[in-house]
Amino acid sequence: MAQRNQTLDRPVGIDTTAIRVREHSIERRARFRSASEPLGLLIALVILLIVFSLLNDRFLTVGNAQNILTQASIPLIVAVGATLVILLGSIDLSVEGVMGAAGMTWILLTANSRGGEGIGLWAWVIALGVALVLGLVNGLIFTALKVPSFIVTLGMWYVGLGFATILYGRDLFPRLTDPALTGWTSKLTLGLPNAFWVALLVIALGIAVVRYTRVGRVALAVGNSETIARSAGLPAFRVKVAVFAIAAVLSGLGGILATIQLDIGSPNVGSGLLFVVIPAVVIGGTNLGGGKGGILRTVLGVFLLTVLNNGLILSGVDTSWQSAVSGAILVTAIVFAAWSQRDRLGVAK
Amino acid sequence: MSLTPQRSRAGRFAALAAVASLALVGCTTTAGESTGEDAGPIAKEDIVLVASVINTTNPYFIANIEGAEALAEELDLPLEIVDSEGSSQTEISKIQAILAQGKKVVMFVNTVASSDTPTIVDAVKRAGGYVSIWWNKPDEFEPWDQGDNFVAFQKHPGIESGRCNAQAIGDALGGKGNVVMFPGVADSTTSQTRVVGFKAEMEENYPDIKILEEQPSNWDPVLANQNARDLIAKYGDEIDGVWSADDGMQLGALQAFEDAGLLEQVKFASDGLYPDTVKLMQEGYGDDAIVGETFHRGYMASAIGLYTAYLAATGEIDPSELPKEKRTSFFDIKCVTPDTLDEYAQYDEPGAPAAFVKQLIENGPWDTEPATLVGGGGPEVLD
Amino acid sequence: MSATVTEASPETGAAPRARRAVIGRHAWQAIGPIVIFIAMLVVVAILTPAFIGGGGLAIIAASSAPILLLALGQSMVLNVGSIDLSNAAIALLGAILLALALGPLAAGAPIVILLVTTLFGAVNGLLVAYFQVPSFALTLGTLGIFQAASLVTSGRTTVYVSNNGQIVSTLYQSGIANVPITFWIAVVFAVLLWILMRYTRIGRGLTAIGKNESAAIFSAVRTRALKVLAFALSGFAAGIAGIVIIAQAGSASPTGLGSDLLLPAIAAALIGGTSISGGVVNPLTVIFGALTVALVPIASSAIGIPTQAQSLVYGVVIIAIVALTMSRNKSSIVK
Amino acid sequence: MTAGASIDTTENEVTAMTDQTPVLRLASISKTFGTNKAVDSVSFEIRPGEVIGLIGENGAGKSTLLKMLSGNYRPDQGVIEVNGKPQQFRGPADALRAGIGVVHQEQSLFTNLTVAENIEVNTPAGRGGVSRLGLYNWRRLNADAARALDLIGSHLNPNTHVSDLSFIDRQMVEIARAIRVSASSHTPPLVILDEPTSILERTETAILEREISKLRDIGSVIFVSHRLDEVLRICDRVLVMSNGRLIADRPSRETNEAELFRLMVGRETHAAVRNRTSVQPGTVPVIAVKNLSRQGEFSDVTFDAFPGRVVAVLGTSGSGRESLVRTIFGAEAPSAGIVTIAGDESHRPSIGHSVKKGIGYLPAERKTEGMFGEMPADENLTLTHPAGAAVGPFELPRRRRAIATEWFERLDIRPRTPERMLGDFSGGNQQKVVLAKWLNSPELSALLLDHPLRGLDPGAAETVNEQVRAICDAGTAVVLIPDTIEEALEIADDIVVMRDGRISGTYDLGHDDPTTLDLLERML
Repeated sequence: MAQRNQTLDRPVGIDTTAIRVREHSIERRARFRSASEPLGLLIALVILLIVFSLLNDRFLTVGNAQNILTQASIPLIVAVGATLVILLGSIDLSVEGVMGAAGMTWILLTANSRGGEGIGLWAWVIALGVALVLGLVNGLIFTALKVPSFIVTLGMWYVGLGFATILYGRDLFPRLTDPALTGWTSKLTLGLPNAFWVALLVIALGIAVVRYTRVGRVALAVGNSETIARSAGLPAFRVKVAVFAIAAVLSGLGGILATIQLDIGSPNVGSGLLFVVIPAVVIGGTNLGGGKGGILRTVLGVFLLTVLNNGLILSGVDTSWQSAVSGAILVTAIVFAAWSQRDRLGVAK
Repeated sequence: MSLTPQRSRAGRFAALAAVASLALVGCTTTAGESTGEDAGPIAKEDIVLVASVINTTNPYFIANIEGAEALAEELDLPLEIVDSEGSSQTEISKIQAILAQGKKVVMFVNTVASSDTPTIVDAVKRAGGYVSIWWNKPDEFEPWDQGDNFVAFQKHPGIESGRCNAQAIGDALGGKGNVVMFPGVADSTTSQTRVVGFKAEMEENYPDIKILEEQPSNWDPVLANQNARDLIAKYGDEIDGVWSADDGMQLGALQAFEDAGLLEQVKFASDGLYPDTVKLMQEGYGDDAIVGETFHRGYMASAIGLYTAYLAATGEIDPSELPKEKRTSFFDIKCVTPDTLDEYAQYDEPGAPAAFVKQLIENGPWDTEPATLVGGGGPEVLD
Repeated sequence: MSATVTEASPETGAAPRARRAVIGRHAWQAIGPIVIFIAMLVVVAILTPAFIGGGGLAIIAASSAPILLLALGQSMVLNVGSIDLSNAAIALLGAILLALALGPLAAGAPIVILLVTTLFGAVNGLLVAYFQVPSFALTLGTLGIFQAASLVTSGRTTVYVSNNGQIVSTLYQSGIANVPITFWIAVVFAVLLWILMRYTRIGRGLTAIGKNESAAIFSAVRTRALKVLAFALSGFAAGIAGIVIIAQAGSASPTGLGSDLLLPAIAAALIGGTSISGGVVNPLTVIFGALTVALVPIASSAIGIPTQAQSLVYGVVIIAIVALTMSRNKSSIVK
Repeated sequence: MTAGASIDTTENEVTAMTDQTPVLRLASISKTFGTNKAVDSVSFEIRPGEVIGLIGENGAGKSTLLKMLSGNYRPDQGVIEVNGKPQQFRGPADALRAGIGVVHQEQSLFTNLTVAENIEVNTPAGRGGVSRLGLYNWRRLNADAARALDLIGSHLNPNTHVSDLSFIDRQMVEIARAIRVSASSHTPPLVILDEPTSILERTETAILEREISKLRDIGSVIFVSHRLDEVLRICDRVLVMSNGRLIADRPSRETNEAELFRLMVGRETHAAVRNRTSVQPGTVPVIAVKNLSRQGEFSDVTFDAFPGRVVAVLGTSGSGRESLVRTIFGAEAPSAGIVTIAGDESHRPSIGHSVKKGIGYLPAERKTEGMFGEMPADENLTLTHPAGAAVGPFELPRRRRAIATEWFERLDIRPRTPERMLGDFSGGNQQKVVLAKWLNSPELSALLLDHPLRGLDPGAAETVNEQVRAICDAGTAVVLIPDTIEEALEIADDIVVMRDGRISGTYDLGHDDPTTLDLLERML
């Protein structure tokens, strides 16, 4: 026995070194992988930029760049929230409904053509509050009643739209009357559209939330394994509710900005955005299963889709084909991403 | 599915319950087959008015509802509104649900898609009701082939609308310049005829005006706004004129041009003269950016449609004896320019729908200003 | 984990009670959707007796047919742990192709369309199974492609069936018990799937994948082939849905009848007791999921809820029903 | 069993400290579920610096007891005293604060987070309470984590993502986490190691043993394991639980494996010595592996598995032996070489083909790869080889139940309720069902067993071993990846030793008689 212990002690060190060396190479490979994924996206984006600028010399102009930034802003803001939700391993389908509800609340409380002076900043607070409530309800039903987020947020989509429709009532389109607000989103500050500044702020905050706050880190932990998170005593419940609330507030903010951008209030102010935001998050490489991914990748995904859409119009591609091209790019992106990890035992959901 | 004893018991029960309730479906439905066509005139007190609209957030459809309400009030009849929520299936199901209640309906339907018409007509026919369809139907599906229950198909001519807009833009640009177009949902005949009219007019009378591009924008102000932004980036100040298939999309496009600071250099024209547009034109928005509109009102459409069906239902008219243009009818639209704008203000005043309805009952469905019968009898074609 | 479970739910004494609870849970899973549907029907019947008396159920059944078909296809895919976001787009494309093909191909057209849509589904499945890409993202991509194909093949306009329309239109116009054949076709399809899931090795393999794909691989279940099969079934169901659309409308267009079935069909599958994480499906209860989804808007209209509030009611009801019918236990993880 | 010198010293220290307050004192702790007393009036003490072994069969009440100590369950009766103070834990956080940390059987780390975050998961720093704004202070977080790692002698970079760590390093992170809270409050920690060795390789176990002896310097340890030899080697005292009661408390040097086995299982071990013979010349192998390689895992491996013989493949975690077996089964793709199964040569074996040829594979990761917890046991059992339970494509539920019932009898699977969800069975019984899944094959030619005893208590392990022998005697070839060398020597007929992906030695136990030391030398 003692003899065996002695013999064990010596070679053990050697062997673990060997293991460690092997692990280190794995680590390096892992690092390379995590670095190469966004790199691939970046390359794809650059290729698109080059192709489109060859097809139309107006593509690579300051004006169009500002246009792209304006158009990317609202999807970016909403996608930050969507990324947080997807990092949890859940999904938020309610964005368009929440946008409609918040946008409609906001414009009716702001000076608009239906009359009324508006209540200024309070309109923002109340509109974002409406979004917050919708998000909290999302989160609470999801966590407390354990209804899959897919169905909760699907229902909440209709609820948000319905709320906006009721607010809209039967009157004329409410139209902004404050000249300071009209066109505010695309006005330039330091060369960039205002909406994009807001988006930048949201992105920075989003990154900070993921990197430096309890909510962000616990969200990642929950996305990795909720079982472990619970047994480790992490506040999974609260964090999930918080993430849905954050996502809804960001959707609400997107809804308000979209309303400003359109200048009129409509329950459908977010129409079509869900099918930009979710593909963008996925193309960015955030794992739908949760725990893996990040906001910067999503930013790349949003830009890829926005540039694509803009570039296709600018190069005169028949609009019928546009959804096919973005669809094909989505498929290519994920096949490309999955290619290196293909394995006989690979399990894809 | 797995096969534990518990679950197989539960499964068996499920299967049983399934069969039972499906049988229930069968039983109850056989009872509802009694009604049929050729039920003859309906006593007025049995009539329920039904107005079906595509959604309840577009000003045009809201006006549809207002017209139906005004008529219901005037005739002192109950009214039910169907909100299709933009979906053909919802539209058809909800209409069928109303018919299933055994009510004698007089119906106005602003169809979601042309192809909904046969199904709706068929259902109304079976229930012994009377229906007028507005805006969309398949070209070859004509009322006179379908019996009296499909009283009429009615619309404002799209070609005329397109021509009117084209003239406005053409004249405002002095016959020279570049135009971009925002059609609605591409497979809508309403949008298609307007596009045809616009292009024909440009080709015939404004040969120096070039159509740069069409971007179908699905009747969606948000999409029109985005598409407009991209086209501005693409063509910049080359764009001199913008045409939209309806005012909703035009509102979206206007904002994009305003944001780009191009509003003052571009002329706009569209269909519908929404009250929002009236305001903008009155304000002289964007240095009178909106140069042409066509005027028609949703409440007129629904009132005309419902009233026509009502007359057939009560036996006051016999659809089979009507001339074809009173079965497939085109109602006048007015070309509006900023100068003639004031003439139409009266139609947006409070109580205007009620006033129109009074006129309508007095003059009949085909002779009420400003929407008088101007043609029809077959599909709309370029003259 | 194993040890904890044994200790927490030990054999002696507590076992019968535990099993009763299990029966309760599973029974509810099986009949919950039916109970909910009937309960809603009763409410509607009390509020508007004329609606039920006048054949309202037949209308619900008829309008649920395409939703049911897509929900059945979806439930097959959900059962293997995947999702098919493209099935409604396939159905619409199938309808457009059928409208184009009925003239030249006559009775052969529906068969060709079914083959084509099954192939579309199979391609989805092949990509998911062999490239190991997440189905949510993949089918989101193919959704765009199928949508574009619809726009292009239809020329962005309504395609009317020119000739031979009666071949399929009879399916809608004739009925059994006053309910169009289209609905009964969907029901028969559901029963066939139920037999497949319950009494065949293929069905058990499919469910095994949904419960634990890795274990299925190690148990020599042909996971890839079966995944392709699940998606192909979804494509096949979408093809029938396309035929049903043509039967009802006699035409198809990229924005017409059937263009907005994706989410209602998923809701129907989930209300019908299908687990969104896989491994649990009962095609028979999906029938009631679809009937419920079709009932809600019709019923809310019939009982006189103001039009502008109907969307809100629809959302609330969908959430409430799933919350009521879902099987869950205390420790389960819900995503 | 001679106690090593080092253990002697420690024990002297312990004796010297006896008058100190015990770190942990349990007085008549009970916990009842329904009518079942999972833990029945258990009392014991742990003194500072003591390493206690806790053993018992699955279901004996260990897990419930540990859950009460970690704050997951509340005892129905009795008192838990930590450092002399009675405690009522409302949750895991309370237990941690009192200085009790648990390292769970299955690793419970967030692989997408960093080492530091995992260690600090329950500390103020990890909760974002370090700076005023509630934001993470990564520098502080990393420094604190590094200190905790330092205490147990690990030098991992706290900023590494756990997904990039090896298994043993992850175990270190878990231990660091377990002692982290008490380390900051300067109370000596009590670390509960719940079967930490069940997935560790021999050499890694040695590392862990060293770490445990380090822990002894700063606190106390409760060590839960099924490997009785280890328990005896590592622990000062061994507590034995059975049916919820504490039935024995023995100093390690006053007991032995046989006694502990008897106490736990309630019967003598009947591990008979295997009668071994050499391979008869001319016997055709069931599986012949020739020059098989897989990039990055193993290379140029050649060996045969003969009918009626058990081949044990030994090696450390870098040896590639798991990958080798999975490659033979067809779960992983080889880069070169040939696998011949029953005379059928293949460059690319596939699971479907192997199974058709009568191969079965018992994966090490039972829960994720071997079974369907949410599927009834009988369906699990007949999934791969329905035998009589299927006619063509159709299933016959009654026949399936009958077949399952038969296997339940033959393998003594308890409880005899094949319709129950497999996840509700105990680990040993689950393993038997998974085994039966392959035994139900009408023509089973070979079984590949990847750590078949992992996580099983000695009683369950013995039944599984008996079955393996029976299968083998019936003429099936068995390829075994054992947990320990002892396991190999006990059951194998042939031994293949692997080192760094290559074969470093082969033994036919019919004529060779390698010692543990010989085999270890070949492995390292």
